[in-house]
Amino acid sequence: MIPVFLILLPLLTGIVGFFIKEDNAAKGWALLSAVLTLVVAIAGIYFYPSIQQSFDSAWLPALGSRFTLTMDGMSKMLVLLTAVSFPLIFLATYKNRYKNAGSFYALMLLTQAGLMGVFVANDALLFYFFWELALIPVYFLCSLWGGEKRIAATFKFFIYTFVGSLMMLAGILYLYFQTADHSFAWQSFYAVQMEPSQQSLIFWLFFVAFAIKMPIFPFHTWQPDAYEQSPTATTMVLSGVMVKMGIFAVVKWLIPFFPAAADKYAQIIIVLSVVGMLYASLIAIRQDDIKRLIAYSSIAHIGLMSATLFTNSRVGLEGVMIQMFNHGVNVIGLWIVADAIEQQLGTRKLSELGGLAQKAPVLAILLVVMAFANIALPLTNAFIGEFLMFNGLFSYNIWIAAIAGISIILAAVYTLNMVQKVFYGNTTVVTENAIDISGHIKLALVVLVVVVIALGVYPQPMIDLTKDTVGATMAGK
Amino acid sequence: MSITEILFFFLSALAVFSAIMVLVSRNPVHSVLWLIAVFFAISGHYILLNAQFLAIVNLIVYAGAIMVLFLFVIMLMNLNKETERNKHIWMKLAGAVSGGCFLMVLVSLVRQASDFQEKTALMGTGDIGLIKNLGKALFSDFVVPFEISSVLFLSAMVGAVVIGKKE
Amino acid sequence: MSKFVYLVPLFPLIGFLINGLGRKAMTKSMISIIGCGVMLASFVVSVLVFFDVKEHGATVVNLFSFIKAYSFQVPFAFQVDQLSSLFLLIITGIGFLIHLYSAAYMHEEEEQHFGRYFAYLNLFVFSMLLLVLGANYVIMFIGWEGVGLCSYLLIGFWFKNDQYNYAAKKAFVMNRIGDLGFLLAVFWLIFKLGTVSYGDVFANIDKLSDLDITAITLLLFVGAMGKSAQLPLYTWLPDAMAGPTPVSALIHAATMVTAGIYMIARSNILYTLAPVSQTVVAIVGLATAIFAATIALKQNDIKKVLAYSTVSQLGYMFLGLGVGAYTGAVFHVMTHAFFKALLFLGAGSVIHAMHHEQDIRKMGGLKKHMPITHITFLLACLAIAGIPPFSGFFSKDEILMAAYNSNPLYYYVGMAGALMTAFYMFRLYTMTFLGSFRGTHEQEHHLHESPSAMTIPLIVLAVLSVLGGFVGIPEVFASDAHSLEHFLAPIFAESAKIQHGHHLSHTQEYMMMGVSTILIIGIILFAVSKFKKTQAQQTESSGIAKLLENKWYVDELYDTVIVKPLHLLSVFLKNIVEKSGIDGAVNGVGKLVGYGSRQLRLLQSGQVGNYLLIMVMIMIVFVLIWFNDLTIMNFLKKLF
Amino acid sequence: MPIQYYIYLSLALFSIGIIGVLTRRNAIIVFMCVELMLNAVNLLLVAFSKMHHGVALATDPATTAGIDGQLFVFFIMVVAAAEVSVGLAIIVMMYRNVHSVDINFLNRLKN
Amino acid sequence: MNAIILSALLGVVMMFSGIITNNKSVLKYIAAAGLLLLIAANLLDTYALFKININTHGLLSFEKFGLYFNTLAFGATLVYVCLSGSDIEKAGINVAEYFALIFFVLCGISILSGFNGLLMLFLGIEILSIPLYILTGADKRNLKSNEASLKYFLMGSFTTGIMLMGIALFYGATGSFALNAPAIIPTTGGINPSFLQVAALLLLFVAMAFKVSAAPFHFWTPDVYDGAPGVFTSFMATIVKAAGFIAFIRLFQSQSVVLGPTWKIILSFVIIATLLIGNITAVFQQSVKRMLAYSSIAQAGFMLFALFAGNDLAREGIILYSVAYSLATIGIFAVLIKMSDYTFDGFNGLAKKHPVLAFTTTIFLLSLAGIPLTAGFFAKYYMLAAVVKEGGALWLVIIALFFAAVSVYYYFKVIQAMYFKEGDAETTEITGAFKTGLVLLAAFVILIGIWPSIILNGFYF
Repeated sequence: MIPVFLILLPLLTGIVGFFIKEDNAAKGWALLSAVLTLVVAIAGIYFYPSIQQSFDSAWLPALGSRFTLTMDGMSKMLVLLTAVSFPLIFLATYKNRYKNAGSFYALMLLTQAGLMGVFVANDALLFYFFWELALIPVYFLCSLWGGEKRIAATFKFFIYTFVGSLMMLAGILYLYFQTADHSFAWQSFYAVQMEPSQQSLIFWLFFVAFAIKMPIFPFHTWQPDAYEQSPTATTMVLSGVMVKMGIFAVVKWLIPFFPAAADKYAQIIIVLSVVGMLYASLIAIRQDDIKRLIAYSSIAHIGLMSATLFTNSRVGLEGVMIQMFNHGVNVIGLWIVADAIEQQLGTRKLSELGGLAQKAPVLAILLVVMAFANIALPLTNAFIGEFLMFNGLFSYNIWIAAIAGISIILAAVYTLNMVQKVFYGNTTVVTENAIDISGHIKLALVVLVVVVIALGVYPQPMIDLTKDTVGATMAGK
Repeated sequence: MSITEILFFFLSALAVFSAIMVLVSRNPVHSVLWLIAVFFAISGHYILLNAQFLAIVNLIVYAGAIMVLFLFVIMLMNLNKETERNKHIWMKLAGAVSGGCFLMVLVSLVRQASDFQEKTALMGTGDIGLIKNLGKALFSDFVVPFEISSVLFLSAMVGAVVIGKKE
Repeated sequence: MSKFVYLVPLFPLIGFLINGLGRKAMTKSMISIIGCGVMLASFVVSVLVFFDVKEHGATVVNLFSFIKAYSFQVPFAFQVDQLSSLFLLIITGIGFLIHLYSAAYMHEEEEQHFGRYFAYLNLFVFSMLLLVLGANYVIMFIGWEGVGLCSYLLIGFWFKNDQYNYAAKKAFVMNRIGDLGFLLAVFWLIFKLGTVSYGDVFANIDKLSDLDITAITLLLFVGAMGKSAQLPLYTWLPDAMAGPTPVSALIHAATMVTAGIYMIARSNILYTLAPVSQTVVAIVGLATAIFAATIALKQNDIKKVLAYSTVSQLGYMFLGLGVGAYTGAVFHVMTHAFFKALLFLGAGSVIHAMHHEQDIRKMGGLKKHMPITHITFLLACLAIAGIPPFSGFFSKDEILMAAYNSNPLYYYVGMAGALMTAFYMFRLYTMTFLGSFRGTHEQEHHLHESPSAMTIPLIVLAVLSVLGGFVGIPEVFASDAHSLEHFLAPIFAESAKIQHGHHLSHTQEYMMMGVSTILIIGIILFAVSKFKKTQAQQTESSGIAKLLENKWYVDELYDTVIVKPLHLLSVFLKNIVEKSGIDGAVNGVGKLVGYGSRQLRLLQSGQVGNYLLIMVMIMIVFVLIWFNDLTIMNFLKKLF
Repeated sequence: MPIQYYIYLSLALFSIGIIGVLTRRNAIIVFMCVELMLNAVNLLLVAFSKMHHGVALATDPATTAGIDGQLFVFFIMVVAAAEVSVGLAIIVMMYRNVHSVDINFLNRLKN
Repeated sequence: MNAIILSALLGVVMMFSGIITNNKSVLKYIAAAGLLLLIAANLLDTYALFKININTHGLLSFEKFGLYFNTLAFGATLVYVCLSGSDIEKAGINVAEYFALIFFVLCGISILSGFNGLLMLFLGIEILSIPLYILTGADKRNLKSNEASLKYFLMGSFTTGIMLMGIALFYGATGSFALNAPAIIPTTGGINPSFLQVAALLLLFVAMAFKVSAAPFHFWTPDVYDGAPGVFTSFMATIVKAAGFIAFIRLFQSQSVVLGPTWKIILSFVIIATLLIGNITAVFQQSVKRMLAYSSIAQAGFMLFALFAGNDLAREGIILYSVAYSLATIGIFAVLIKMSDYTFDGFNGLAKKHPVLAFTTTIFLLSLAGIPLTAGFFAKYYMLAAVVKEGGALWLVIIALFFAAVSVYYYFKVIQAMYFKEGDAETTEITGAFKTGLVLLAAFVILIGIWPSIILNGFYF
């Protein structure tokens, strides 16, 4: 029952949210809903594992599709990430003003419902449904509350990802007719035995969909624009949680179904991902806009994950698992900082900022922690993930690992560049009258920092959580 | 060559010639008259095929009613002068070539189809074309479409009224 | 006692947390008491641990399981043995002294920055202790990166100055290049052995092929090059002098930069089994030693001279490691920590007195104003120059002798470097303390000896610099007097088994010592006399001197060869490839659709005739397609 | 008479109708050409009807096979009549508004 | 049979009610009541409760599929009448006659869903078409309406000619107008069907493709839909078109033996052309109405998949598609008719002024674009699934999906205009009932999007 609650709670509260006219009430309502979801998630996963973790009910009997929700380790972790992110996002952006706040928060909650659904769906059609459900509200969120060029950027994002999901739909359809019992159930898909030659096309259909979502080079160009133009709260969802959909899908829906094709094309994908890592890192070095910088940095990090996914390495896959969570936490932290700066100073241009460390020491310290988590400094959470992933990559090919490793250096370059330009040096015209962050942002960031450090020092709970998924995935190989 | 064949070829030649004249005539009134000639020729064919009822109906309905209606409209609009401007020559050529190709392609198809080798249309004999037989069939086997065609007329009538009524 | 070893890093961590979080609430004296207190506590525990180890030998203390993913696991464990306990002593001991010194030196800072400073410093010590204590390469790497972080934070401590920030960033990035090598080596180990714990790795070393060992050692050495500022990754260290002087003393002279030596000493067995790597280490070390020494000859910034000197001395240590004199290298780490820390602190004292003037051309004659600083500085100079019986003499001698054993050429080049060291150190000493004052009157008016919180560490370190060498008296003077060697013997036992030492005869050794000492004394006298009469006016140097003054233009070279092309590439990717290439392709599809739309619209001409014409044509085409096997074309040909 | 002759004739008339539709601009003439096409079809249907009747007659003298073809012609005429009434009404309506029956003139709606 | 007779009678009733009253709302209620009656009669027929039994001599056959389609078509018409009925007077004053014509069209639809021979097909199509020519030209003083009407008429009658030639050739080859008649003349090659029969089917195909506006026989569609009064475009583009598809499928499913493999090549050519022209050309339209015309071509491309696949899934799918597409389009047109400006700019800022209208329109547009949770998704899904099930044509599915993505572009332009652009979207008066109707319709669209079985189960129960 837990997964049903996790979907229904944000869905219903979201629908109610549309009718809340008063801005503060809407905010409170959304925060309440998000916190409740978090409580349900934590309680369901950690404290009452005896409550049913799956749900199954008839839906479309004629089609062989059932409303089946299950939670394996990876699902639990991502559910947890989703549940953790939303309260923090709402908290961090609590003071932001939105016209029609009710609709804004309602759409955010709908997005959450979609994300939850994606992570727990165990039926391909249902999965596709939630996949889209998560996308549509984001489209409206970005287009209605975004930056200047929001309409074009969001539209590009939407069409791009929509093309991807349609590809996936074609793949799902094809697989569906290959199943013995004409069913969309994960198990039925899994049982399909396909010729390697058959696998190839379908593999790519799926992969392109997921690659666009992640996004990996060269399918990434929607991403910086979308991140830049979206309202930051949405950007946090997009980069913190939504990109995980792609990785999640590769682990759950791609590799188990097409083991042969995954092996066959591993090299291409890994090379693409690694090229993407370096490419994005290099571009990030010259970005002047904080949001774009974080966007490219995110591409680089995702590149490492997607490369590792195909290395066929147990340790590497484990790294990907925990990195999914960690990247979410870290990138949300960075966005919160970016938003705090933008909200207060009205600019995101590095060239206009400087000297904030004098004016906002707390923000500076928290950002520095986040920045170092971003470059995977040991004892921050990202280190564990990247360390394990590089291990996987290394066992695949030494040279690829070495080349990918260059991104570690580049990450330091662009991240420190950002820290320096924003916080160090002398104040500028813009930052002269800056003040330190207020309580709610501080609270959100402190929570994140605690998570960052805690998981960096003691990552074992996360590793244990996702062990079963990794085992199952690798067992199929 | 039997008389039937002679008549056939004569009527065919007349029909084709008249049909061509319909579309080369500059004056719409002439076109109408040439079209009536075509109908007469076709009615001749019907008679040759021993379909007297259709031959008569053809003359009455087409030549007698429809074409008169056309003439009437043309007169009403005062179009009997050669007011029609020419289409662009290329369009004309393209139209003619397309039509020609259509003919040639279908003719070649018929030529190659072995289905109709040795098949003939019964001339002169066979009494299905007689009004008695047709009437019997029309009011027994074909009574449903017959009744339904009344709906067609009804709608055409309503339509004509709607269109023609002054507002 | 060893099981309480976790207290050693714990104290500084607590200090870091208290100072870091409560820095606004506390007064400066509270901050300094906490900062120094935790160090003292840590030092006391270290001493206890040291004696425990001395008595009971090495142990591994397991704290908790850090990463456990299937068969691969990394325990959070501490290696308590001779090597680490020695380093503990150096780190906590010198660390404590420098904390003490800092309390006075940084007193001008505001409370919160003062607290920040001590927090960073404590965090640094914590990281350094992790590095040293870690029982596997991953924990070492944690400390390894941690010290890099603190170095970054401390170099950029005065963050208002962009110059300093660049220096901090440069230090971090260059360290990262090395770290990548380190990481790859660790991955290699995991890939081959599935473990990173020292014990397991060294026990299973026979499972590694020669190629593996060579590659791993070389990669590890890349890490060491970054951290210990070896060619070609040394340029960050002189720039790191942007940080407060006590920081330079602690991090960029005494402790952090010796991490590379610690790491190689820790992995000595691997290196011993990889002669190629050893040669590389030796040559890089030697080259660095001599290269940095040449640069130091013409530097005018008091801290820069010391920085290059540090680079050079680190080079010696690597030379020692390269030729298999692991004990010698560690010995030199220790003595170097004493006298280099002393030199930096002395320089700090001078800078403090000179109101942050660092140009030695504007100093001179400080002898009479700052007697304690002067004396201790002189002692340190003598130690670094290698005058017997000061500590530097013993350690450097041990390395050079081993180098001679390995390859006499190493010795000669190393000796040349030593002579240069003596020259530039005494150039520095003379220009600072002797002669007449060349600064402004105002500066002269304010010259004063530093407060006791600063001089006491100087004195302590001076004593250590003078006497520290006696823990490693070479065999030539007294057999079995090298107590350090005995102490460290278990660490290097495996290597020692493999190494076949052929020793020089005693006479030869005496002769070499004598010659070198005489040469060094000669150089010192020459330097003192040459620079004693230095005048304030500056002359434009030329030729090789200019080259040296500009540090061989290495920074400029890097800038042209690496930094600028990288930025150009970045701009190229951002503006050309991303915008016009990939995004262009994506937008191109959209544009194509738009173009198609505008063209296809024209098909809808509004003319019924055209519509019907197209319909008829398509109809004909359909017939032709459908009956293409009926050879309509053939028929048509016949028709005409 | 061989059935092909009828087919050729009918197709010829039909194609002439098509050509007329494609080449003339006067809406009324175009419409007349459509009528010509319909008549060509009628002729063909009658011919086929007699052909099928002939085939069936060989075995069954009382057969009415082929009668449906002729009845179809009848219905085509019915429809044609209805179409003409509506079509001419539309043409007249058009003429009232623009004083022309030139179909090339109909190009307000395009693209 | 019930439906055919009753719809014709209702046409007459509407005609005469025009004499009694000229009050449009009364007429609207009469029409709605008539439609309810019609639905009831048809349902009685479906469940064999009450049947007018007339011996059609095999010319018509009423099986579940056709009758069920009738119900849906009448239901959609009811929705249409409820939403847009009061706007019919915008087209012209002869409201009663327009309703009468609509009922005649429904009569034609009932014939098309049950024809069993080419004669009834022909008659059905004519009964369907002739009222439409009139309705298109209903706005007599509007030159666009005139032009559309004449164009439609000329092209329609030309196509009738083509179709009749096809029927004649078919008759020649088979000796019958019945669909299931085998070629009586034995073929030379043994298995090869008669050439003339194939040629006949080709001509019939062209004619039917014209009726459902499949490219490249679609040219009338944009002009006619654009020129016709909005209310009638709505009717034509939805219910009538769906009926065309039903007839199309009825006609060609029975001929699958005759049609060789080349058939699929030609059909896929038509499908791709339809998708291409419909979608691509819609991109740059300025008028929403014209965009919807092109979009209806694009949707026809998807519906043609049913013909391509020709299996059970396709039969279910075409029903679902018809419903999903019709409801969404009727909804959009109902809103569009209320707008005073049919261009995209006319929709600017609608969300502020009439949030309900904007929201429901968004749902309809999402449905047309085939986004999950709306009816349109399952409609497209069934079409594609039917093709995939047949196997071997995955490439066609991928092409179709590409165009589905293109379609998002122009559908979302409307959403962008409504929500993201500033403007003063002027509308005529919006009543509460109208809003309620729209909301109910939108809810139904979403309901189908979640449980398509509520439509599909009609087949089985």
